[in-house]
Amino acid sequence: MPTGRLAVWMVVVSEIVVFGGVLASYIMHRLAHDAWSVQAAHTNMWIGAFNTFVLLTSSLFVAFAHKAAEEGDGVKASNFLWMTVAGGTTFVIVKALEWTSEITAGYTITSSTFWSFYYTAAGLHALHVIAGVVILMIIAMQARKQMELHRVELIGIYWYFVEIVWFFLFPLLYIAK
Amino acid sequence: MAETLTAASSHGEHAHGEMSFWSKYVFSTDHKVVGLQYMFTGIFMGLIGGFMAYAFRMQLAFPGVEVPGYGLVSPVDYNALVTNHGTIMIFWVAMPVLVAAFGNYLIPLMVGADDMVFPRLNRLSYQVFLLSAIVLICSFFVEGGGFGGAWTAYPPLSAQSQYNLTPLGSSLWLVAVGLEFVAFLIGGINFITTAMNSRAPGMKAYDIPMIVWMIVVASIMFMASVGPLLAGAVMLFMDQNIGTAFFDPDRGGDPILWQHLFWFFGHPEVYVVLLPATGLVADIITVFSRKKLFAYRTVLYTVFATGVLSFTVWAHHQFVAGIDPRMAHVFTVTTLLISIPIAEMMFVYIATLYGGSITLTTPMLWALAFIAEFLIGGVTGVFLGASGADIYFHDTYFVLAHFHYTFFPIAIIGFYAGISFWFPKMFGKMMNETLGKIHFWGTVIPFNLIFIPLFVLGASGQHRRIYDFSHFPNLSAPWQQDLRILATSALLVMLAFQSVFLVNFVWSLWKGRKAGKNPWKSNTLEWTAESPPPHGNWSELPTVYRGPYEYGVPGRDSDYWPQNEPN
Amino acid sequence: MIERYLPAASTYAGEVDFLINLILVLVGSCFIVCEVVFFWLIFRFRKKEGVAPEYITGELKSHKRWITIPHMVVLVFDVIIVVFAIKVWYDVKQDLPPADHTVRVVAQQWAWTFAHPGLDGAIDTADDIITVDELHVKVGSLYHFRLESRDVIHSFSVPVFRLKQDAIPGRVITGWFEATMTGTWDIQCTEICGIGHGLMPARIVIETPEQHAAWMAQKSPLSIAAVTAAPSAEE
Amino acid sequence: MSEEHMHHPNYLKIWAMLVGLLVVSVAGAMVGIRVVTLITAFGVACVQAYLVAKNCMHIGAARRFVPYLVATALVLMLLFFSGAAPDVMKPAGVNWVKPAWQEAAVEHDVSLHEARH
Repeated sequence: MPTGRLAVWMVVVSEIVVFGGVLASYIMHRLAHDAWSVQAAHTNMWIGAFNTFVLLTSSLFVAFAHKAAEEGDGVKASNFLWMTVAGGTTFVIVKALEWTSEITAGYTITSSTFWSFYYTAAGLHALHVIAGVVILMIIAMQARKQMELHRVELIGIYWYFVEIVWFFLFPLLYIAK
Repeated sequence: MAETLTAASSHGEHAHGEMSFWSKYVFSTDHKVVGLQYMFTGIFMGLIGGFMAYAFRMQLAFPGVEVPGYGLVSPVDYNALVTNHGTIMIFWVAMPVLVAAFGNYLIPLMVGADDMVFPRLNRLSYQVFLLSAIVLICSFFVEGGGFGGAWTAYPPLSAQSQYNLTPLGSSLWLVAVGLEFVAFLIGGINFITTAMNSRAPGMKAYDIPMIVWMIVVASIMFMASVGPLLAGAVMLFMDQNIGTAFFDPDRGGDPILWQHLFWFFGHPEVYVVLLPATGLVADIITVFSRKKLFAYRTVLYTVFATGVLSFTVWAHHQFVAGIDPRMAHVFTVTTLLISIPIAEMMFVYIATLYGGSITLTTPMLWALAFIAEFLIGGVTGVFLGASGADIYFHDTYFVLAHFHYTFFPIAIIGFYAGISFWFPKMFGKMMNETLGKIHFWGTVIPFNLIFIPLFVLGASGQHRRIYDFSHFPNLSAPWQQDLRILATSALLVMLAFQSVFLVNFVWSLWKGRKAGKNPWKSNTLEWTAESPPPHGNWSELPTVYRGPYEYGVPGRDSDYWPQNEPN
Repeated sequence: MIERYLPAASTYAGEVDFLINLILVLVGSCFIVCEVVFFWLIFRFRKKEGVAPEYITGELKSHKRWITIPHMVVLVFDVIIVVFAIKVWYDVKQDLPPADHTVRVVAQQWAWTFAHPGLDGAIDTADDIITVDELHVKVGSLYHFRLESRDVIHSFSVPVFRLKQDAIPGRVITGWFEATMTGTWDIQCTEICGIGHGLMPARIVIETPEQHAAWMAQKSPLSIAAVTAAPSAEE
Repeated sequence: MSEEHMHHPNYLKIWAMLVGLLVVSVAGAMVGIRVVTLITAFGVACVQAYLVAKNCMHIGAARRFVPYLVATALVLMLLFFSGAAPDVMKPAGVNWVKPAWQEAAVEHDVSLHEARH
């Protein structure tokens, strides 16, 4: 098994437990406090659903990029990666707009423990998205020059992981009310 | 693909030929240099931690006295000293020296690789670690002083500055610990992938030296346990600085949550540092008793069993800390269960000695001392794991003496065993045996004289983290004070004897006998490289034909059989 | 082992001490056997000229026996210890016998506040006797304590009772004790609670019922009121 | 690249399935029955995660050690939850209560009650 792929899986495992710690803590508190449903009602499911869709689509492009890279077509892979970058950027921008509207409505990170968890969990995830976007851009630039094509697959694994975390954050933060 | 890539990248490094001092020793990607960087940083931090122990032990033995070299130990200082002594000794001494220094230095050499699979990540890991050490040291000197809420950092004390009165110190402490975890995550990923993917041709799973197995298992455990605490550290940091209330009961949080997050990591962490130490002890006792390791597979299974079980025992640190009483039953059972694989590991080591031809060289003395002393740490742990007895012993000096009887053998004895064994490989010179033995007895005897009195004091009810016991009538009997003075005096003797080691180290570097490739007649691959190994380790990478512990094989002229020797 | 240093002054202290002694005997014997075998092996198999080391893989059943039998012994000892530990824990921490009296114990940085029931026998009434750093209890009466913390985590430890319980802010934890001998002993805070952690000693005063009644008569708000009212009635 | 070329499923089809599942979870939330919402939302999340891990991350193509390790990490989180929840999740237990949490729960019930009338 290629070393890089093994290493990325190790990264994924260590990230699973980081998010696992936050989410387990959140779920415990959420189940303990029925009253949080009042707070949770203020999150906007439609924005969350839109962001899920954006992430889904961006990782479709990562899959295409991986396929192109395996065929040795760096330019095509690079093009797909840039589309993923666009998806990730859209996700972050939408998130920023969403937070802006929530903060202006008075729901800040210190409003209640629900909002603390909301901003912490989503913020930690958003940081991972931002980091992913930066790495995607570097790899896209390298791939265009036909360099380090195996890295396309590696960033793909990481990007899917970020997507899977969002699959769980979406119901936890936006649907369960 | 991976192999060609690593080879390509490290050959790229070779191509420079003569490198400048900076790129050779400071910004090197060579696993050996990174390992030594970790080791020297660890030793330096160990000196700081030792100095802290000196300052607060002096205060305990002679309350209110001006400690030479430190000054008056105020209650604020005392708390900061014990907190940072604990933090430093575990995270900045035991971890870097045992896991990172020996892991970096030995894994590629022992599995027959020219370097780690990710040399630049390896360098990054050390740089992050160094940064964390600098942040921690800075935290002592900020306004309000260093963090003084114990290394476990229980909120609300650690979370709210109106309680701990060290607003900046506690945040910096937390940042330092977080950075240190990141450094070891990066390093651990490197260890695991190297040991899995870069092994020499022919080296199968059961041909891997024990210390490599142990460091890999330790890295996996670290990776799987540190996440919740990293998440908890983020939450605690926000509680400190943004005003969230994750651990504030008045605003919907729960302080017990932190204890769970902390100990879910904290207990496996004990085994993360224990395993590398037991691994190197296995390697040393087999060499100096010229014996095959007794039941290699059994040892491996005990390691796996320990690894798995260690995740299920964490709440025994919290028996009286406000958890539901029913949970204590579960954790008592799991805690006593974990004694079985660890006891079995010790039995295996003792059985390995049977039928051997034992020479008591300095590394062997250290390795045997590890077994003898760690047994004390192990059996006293049973008192604390049994919930009913822990009601009395929790947070007394009995606990303190217990975990020093585990951590001292692990971190200090383990380190000295490793360094005296691999010094010839690392620096190409032999260490002085006489000085080594003086240092050994001068460390091990005072060590017992420090902590056996503390067991007695703990049994008499003396509780922890108190800067002056004269406020407690039941704890200020003359015999108790005498024991405190005895412990402190023994500490002073022990600290003084460490200078013998430093002298030996420097003297041997300068004037030691040339070591040659394989001074101990050992089987493992690192002894087939030059001493010290050049960048790239071997001109031609070795091939492996057998396991690492084939000593005294009947029908052979020599009593050892190197792993790379064709049949 | 513990009674040599500190008397046992509660009904369950004997149980805890018995458990500690039991563990001491069981693991102590394992420990001594291990160390004796260990040092004997080092001595017996020291290097001698012309004696080659034996080649033992340890994979044979007849060799593994030397590991598996001690391992079974450890397992049996563990089971015994678990059974007794759970029994003691259940009695001390989980099972609350009905109380004769209840006291409230409040920890804060850096003092203990104790609320004793006054003459009316109940707490949280106007008749409570509030003391700082001094807890008065009657020998032979079963007390419940309600443990609270105002700020950070503290720990309520009474070594002569073999009792210890952390005080967690945001929680009220109930426990029990029954003193069996009179005397004055330390109460310690055993969880680090800030810079004054070392200055948080309190005392427990265990009295005979008569002494306790006298103390109560002297301190109870009701009886003080009665005493101050009395002279006017006599006049 | 890797020695054997990876088997590439039809990514567009998987993408369509994922989008379909997203619609299901949103629709489940619109129904307004709490149990249905929770089952669809978390059920969908699990199915989506499985689809992505299997088809896109190619977890099956990784060394067998990897899926075991991932499963272990998930089990550990479950273990952490079950170890910590009896203390953190409950407003009261054997011989202990959290008064502030109980009060908050009572207040919430009262306000719900008032809202209904």
